Amino acid sequence: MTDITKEPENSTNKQGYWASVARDGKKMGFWFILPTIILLLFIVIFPLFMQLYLSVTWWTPLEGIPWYRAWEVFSWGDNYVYQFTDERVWGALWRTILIMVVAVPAQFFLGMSLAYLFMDNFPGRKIFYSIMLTPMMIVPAVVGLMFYLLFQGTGPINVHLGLPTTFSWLTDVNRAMISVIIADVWQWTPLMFLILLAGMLGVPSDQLMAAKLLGGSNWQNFLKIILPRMKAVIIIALVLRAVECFKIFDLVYIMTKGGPGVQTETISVFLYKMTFGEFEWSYVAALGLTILFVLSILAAKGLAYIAKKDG
Amino acid sequence: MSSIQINNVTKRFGDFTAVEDLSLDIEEGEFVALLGPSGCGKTTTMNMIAGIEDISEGSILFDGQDLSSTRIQDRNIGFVFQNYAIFTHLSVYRNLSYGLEVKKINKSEVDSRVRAMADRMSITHRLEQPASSLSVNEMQKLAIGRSAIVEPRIFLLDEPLSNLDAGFRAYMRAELKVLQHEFGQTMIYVTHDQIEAMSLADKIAIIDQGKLMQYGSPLDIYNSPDNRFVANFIGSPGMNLIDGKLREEKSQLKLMVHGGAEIPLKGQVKSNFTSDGSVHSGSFGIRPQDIYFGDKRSSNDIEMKGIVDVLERVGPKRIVHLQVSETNFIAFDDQDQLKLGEKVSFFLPSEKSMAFDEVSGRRLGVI
Amino acid sequence: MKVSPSSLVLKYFFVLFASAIVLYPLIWMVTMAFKPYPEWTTVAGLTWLPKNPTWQNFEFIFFGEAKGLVVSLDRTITGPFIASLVTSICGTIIAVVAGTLSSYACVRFGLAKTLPLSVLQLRLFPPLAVMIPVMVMWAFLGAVDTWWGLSLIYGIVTLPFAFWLMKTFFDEVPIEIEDAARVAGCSYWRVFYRITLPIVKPGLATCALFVFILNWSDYLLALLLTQKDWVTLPVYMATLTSAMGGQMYGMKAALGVIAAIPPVVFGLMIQKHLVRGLTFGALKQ
Amino acid sequence: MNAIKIKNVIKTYPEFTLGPINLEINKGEFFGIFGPPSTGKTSILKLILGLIQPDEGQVIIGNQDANAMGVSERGMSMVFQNLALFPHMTGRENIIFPLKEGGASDEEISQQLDMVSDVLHISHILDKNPGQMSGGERQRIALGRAFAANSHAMLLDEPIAALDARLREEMRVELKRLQRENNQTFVYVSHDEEEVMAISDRVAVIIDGKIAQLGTPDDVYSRPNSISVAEVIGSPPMNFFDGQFSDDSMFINIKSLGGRLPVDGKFKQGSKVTLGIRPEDIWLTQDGDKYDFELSIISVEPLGGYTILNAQVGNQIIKIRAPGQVNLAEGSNQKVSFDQRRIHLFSTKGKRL
Repeated sequence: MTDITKEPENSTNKQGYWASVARDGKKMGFWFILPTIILLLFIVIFPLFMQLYLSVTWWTPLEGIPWYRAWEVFSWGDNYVYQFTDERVWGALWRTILIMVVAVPAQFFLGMSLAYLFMDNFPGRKIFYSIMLTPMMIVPAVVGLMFYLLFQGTGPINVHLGLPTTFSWLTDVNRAMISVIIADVWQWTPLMFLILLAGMLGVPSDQLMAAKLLGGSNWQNFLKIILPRMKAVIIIALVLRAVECFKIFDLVYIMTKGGPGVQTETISVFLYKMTFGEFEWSYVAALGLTILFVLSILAAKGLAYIAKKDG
Repeated sequence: MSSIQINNVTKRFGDFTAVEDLSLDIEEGEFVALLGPSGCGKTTTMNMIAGIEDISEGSILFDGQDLSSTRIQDRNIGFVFQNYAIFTHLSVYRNLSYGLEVKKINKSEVDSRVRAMADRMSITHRLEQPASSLSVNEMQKLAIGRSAIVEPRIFLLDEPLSNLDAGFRAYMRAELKVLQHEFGQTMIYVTHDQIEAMSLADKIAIIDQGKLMQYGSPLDIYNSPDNRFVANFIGSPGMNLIDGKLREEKSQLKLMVHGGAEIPLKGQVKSNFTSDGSVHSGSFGIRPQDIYFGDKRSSNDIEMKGIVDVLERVGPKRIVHLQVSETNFIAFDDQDQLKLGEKVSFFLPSEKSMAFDEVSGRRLGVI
Repeated sequence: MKVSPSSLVLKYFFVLFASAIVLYPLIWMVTMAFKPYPEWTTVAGLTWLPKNPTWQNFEFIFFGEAKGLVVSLDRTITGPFIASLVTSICGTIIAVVAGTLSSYACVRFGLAKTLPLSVLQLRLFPPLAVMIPVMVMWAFLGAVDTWWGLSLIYGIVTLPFAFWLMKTFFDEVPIEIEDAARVAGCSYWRVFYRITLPIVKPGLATCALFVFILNWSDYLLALLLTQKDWVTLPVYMATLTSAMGGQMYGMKAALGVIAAIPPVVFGLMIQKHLVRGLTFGALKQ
Repeated sequence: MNAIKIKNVIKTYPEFTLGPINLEINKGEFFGIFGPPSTGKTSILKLILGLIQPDEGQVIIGNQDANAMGVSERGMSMVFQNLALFPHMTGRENIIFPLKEGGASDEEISQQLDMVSDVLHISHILDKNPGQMSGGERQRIALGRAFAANSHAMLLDEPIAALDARLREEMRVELKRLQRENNQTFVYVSHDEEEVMAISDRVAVIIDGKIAQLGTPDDVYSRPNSISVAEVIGSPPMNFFDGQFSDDSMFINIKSLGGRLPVDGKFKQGSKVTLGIRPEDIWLTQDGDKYDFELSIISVEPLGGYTILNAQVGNQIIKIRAPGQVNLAEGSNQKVSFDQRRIHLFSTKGKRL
């Protein structure tokens, strides 16, 4: 009969607390989960209250008042009221949404087409697949740099399009946004492609073959079999990308710094400028909370979908 | 409905030969089972017939017509997949109508044909429900109906019963047979289960390692297997196959088995072994059903003595494992009288014993 | 199944076209890194392959000066490179250790049922919207511009990925294997340590590489939480300008190449699991 | 102290309830647990092992209440359905793992290893990883790991389900020999009735989380105590007919067959009854037996050693298992009679009369 006393690892501190943890699943689970809980408390719960606190003051790090004494410059809900009338906020929001409605569908259609091309095997598929994935693995800041180089007046794009070197992209009121969107599409189409391809390959191959044997053309089968079955995957992909649009920063900031003027100033870039350009920290805190609130509601449905899929 | 001629078909995947020089003639309206252990090439063969895989060498003719350059969509082949490949995101109705819809047949005709087929498959009451809600047996009916509705030239079934539990399988077997009669279709049925193949098919093609081992009616294959592989594969419990060396001692030809057992050869089986003078080692085959106890029934029957080692109840009977030296004979305890550990005499009827060449596996003494 | 030659030609046409678009910016940057000053722009004509390939740009960023260049650099790549490496690795360790332990507890002991979703929510929000209190706290703790301050925030921010990725790997270990070990006399800890952990070792490696890529790719957090000593590669790259105000395209490209290499290499190594990582395990390939 | 005893054990799951289970497994017994898929068979093994705790009742191992014992203190070994081999260890490491964890000496370990690899013929695969082994080889390693542990009892959960038919027949006999030679207690779970019936000394038939019948295989086969047991034991399954006792209770009238069968009284007159007969107990007869029926044969399944005949009666299909090879045209009529010693009578509630 197996005897615990013989268990070599535990023989020295058999009576100790840790030995009892090792033999009790619940106790061990508690210790396993503790670091994560502490980190979460540290970064979520406590800061959330602090942000709430700061958002109802005029506090800024420039004036030398420690943050815990921010109540001295209590502002009630002025920050919250002001943000709704702030044209820069609405402008940034509008530009963020513009990127979302242009870039995300573009990524979706390009990604879907690419995924369809990669659905069956063909010689060289592995190599091309790796090439297709490369953009999303490149550091976003470096992608920003790459397109910064490409879109210079003296860069290759103008040469290829037969435009003069005076034709500017990044410093032009209209074209700056186009440049940013092109860069974003370039970097994140691969992610769409990757997710959609996984979803497409998840359609049982025998069902596709059955549809073919029943006489359905490739296009009919795509519309009636593949697409409906990919519903969940498509939602996941779109939600992921749409949420990421609110985070776009590196690319834009490196390519245009939000300029010219505020022409490419997205929500994130605006927040950054308010943080480090203007040091309006309490205002940023209020705005951040509002964004948090809105985004939570918007993404709740999509997330619930993902969670349901995950069990 | 059409006949199928498979002529010297070979299929290679890289260096691996999945099917080698396989030829089969399947007549119009026939029900043929492709039977073999997993990985033997039977599914590949069927996929080549359907056009899912292309053929490396040889040809497959449907009523004399080669379809290899026809698109898979236009081949008009009914295919029932192992897990039925039901479109689970569609309703039962839309599953049935899919093959008609894509051909742009007008709605009222689609509707009447779908309803007729649903009726025949007795799933009418399920028509509007999502296909994912069906039970396994309804799914199977739906899969068959979905293929049948486009009136394919042939029907291919890939292990359609393997997902069912044992009791239900027995019923589905009977039902499939009725359906086949009703459709009168040429059907090819892939299975690894010999009981399914025996009970359903008009003819069985036994395949092993990509090669055709035997092609014939179920009872032909059971009663006169061409080679050792078929003899071992068909029958439950399996045939006793005892390998040994042929020795003549005191003018008595014996099969000397490793471990000390000896089988004295007499009568028919003896002449089978000696029919090809070059054979020195062979396999002696006898089906468990043919071994008997009690009194010797014919002078040529071979008497053996063994110890009752294991008794197993299998269905209505008990299977007995008889130990002779290190050799094990399986027989049926038809009298229900044997006791564990007891030493008994048993008889191997010479007429029903078979002889195989141990090297090539070829059956000896039969032309 | 036979594919008709015409459709295959069409497929290759599209695939090659897409590859060309993907490679276009990359090639421009990579070749730029090896071009001397006169070839940086298209003023003297467009050059794809450098006419006079040179290591000048790399030399410059590593040593602060290079032959034939009048400008010099007061700060070379060495510091930022080490900063990136140290903080990415430490952040990865924090995320992977915490994520592995807690996801195991969730999967096996059914603890903290709401944890998976709350961890996921953490990833949802634009970091800039929630960074104010973090910056205040970091300043308060003296963590700004320290290796541990940046590592800590990296660890926390990538924890959700580590958690979900490891969760999917633990989900794949049949509970019977652990039961078998328990029947053999193992305590829970020994089951985890001797059986489960070795089994998910490939998953653990994947997870670590994945999290490392995310940390290495960060620009924003380093921008917010470092000033000088622990500035990371992307921040350094973005701020690199010459003393004379010229656009140092070649040097920036060289830096970009160096910053881009590790994630691309690691990313291709874990290709198979990228989908589950990026979709928090909702999808697998 | 070797017997396993399960007393009034109940375990409730969201979807179904297991129990109450009462079982006594004797020392050295080969005890089979049979039931259709997902009826709680595996849960019984897990209860014995202590991997799950009963909501009510007791598991007694030896003479001790096991509810207080840890998993490893129970001295059981188990072969899991999915084998649960440790994929990162070689065959050898897998087998000696329980011994090492139990703190056995090197000498003891190598002795056990030799014994096991000898019995199971696995010495050639000991250095392979499970990933490189065939299904049958993995099977043997899993058995070896359970054997080597030198436990009081072996619990086996569908241990050979994944193997192909021929190998399964062989492994079955081998298991039986192993058990007999070591005189160990085996608890064997399977959903394959042929397998359980062939191998076990006693069988518990589990249906819907309860023990429907407990007895020797012969007993369960020839005297099923309810319709539900009769339905799941035997392949092809038993045929059932609705009938009614005649007024003198000397006959059962079977409407669907249009005939009657004699019974030896003692039943309630005129009451309804379900008559069951196994396919092999229906005989084909040539000339008029006194109680024969004429059936129309709709299909013939020649299986070599025996033949299955499907006959249509009303909307019911009756299966007949005839010995040998029967030559009958499909669609022909055939006279049959029932083996009257082997008819099974069940009340309308499904209990054996």
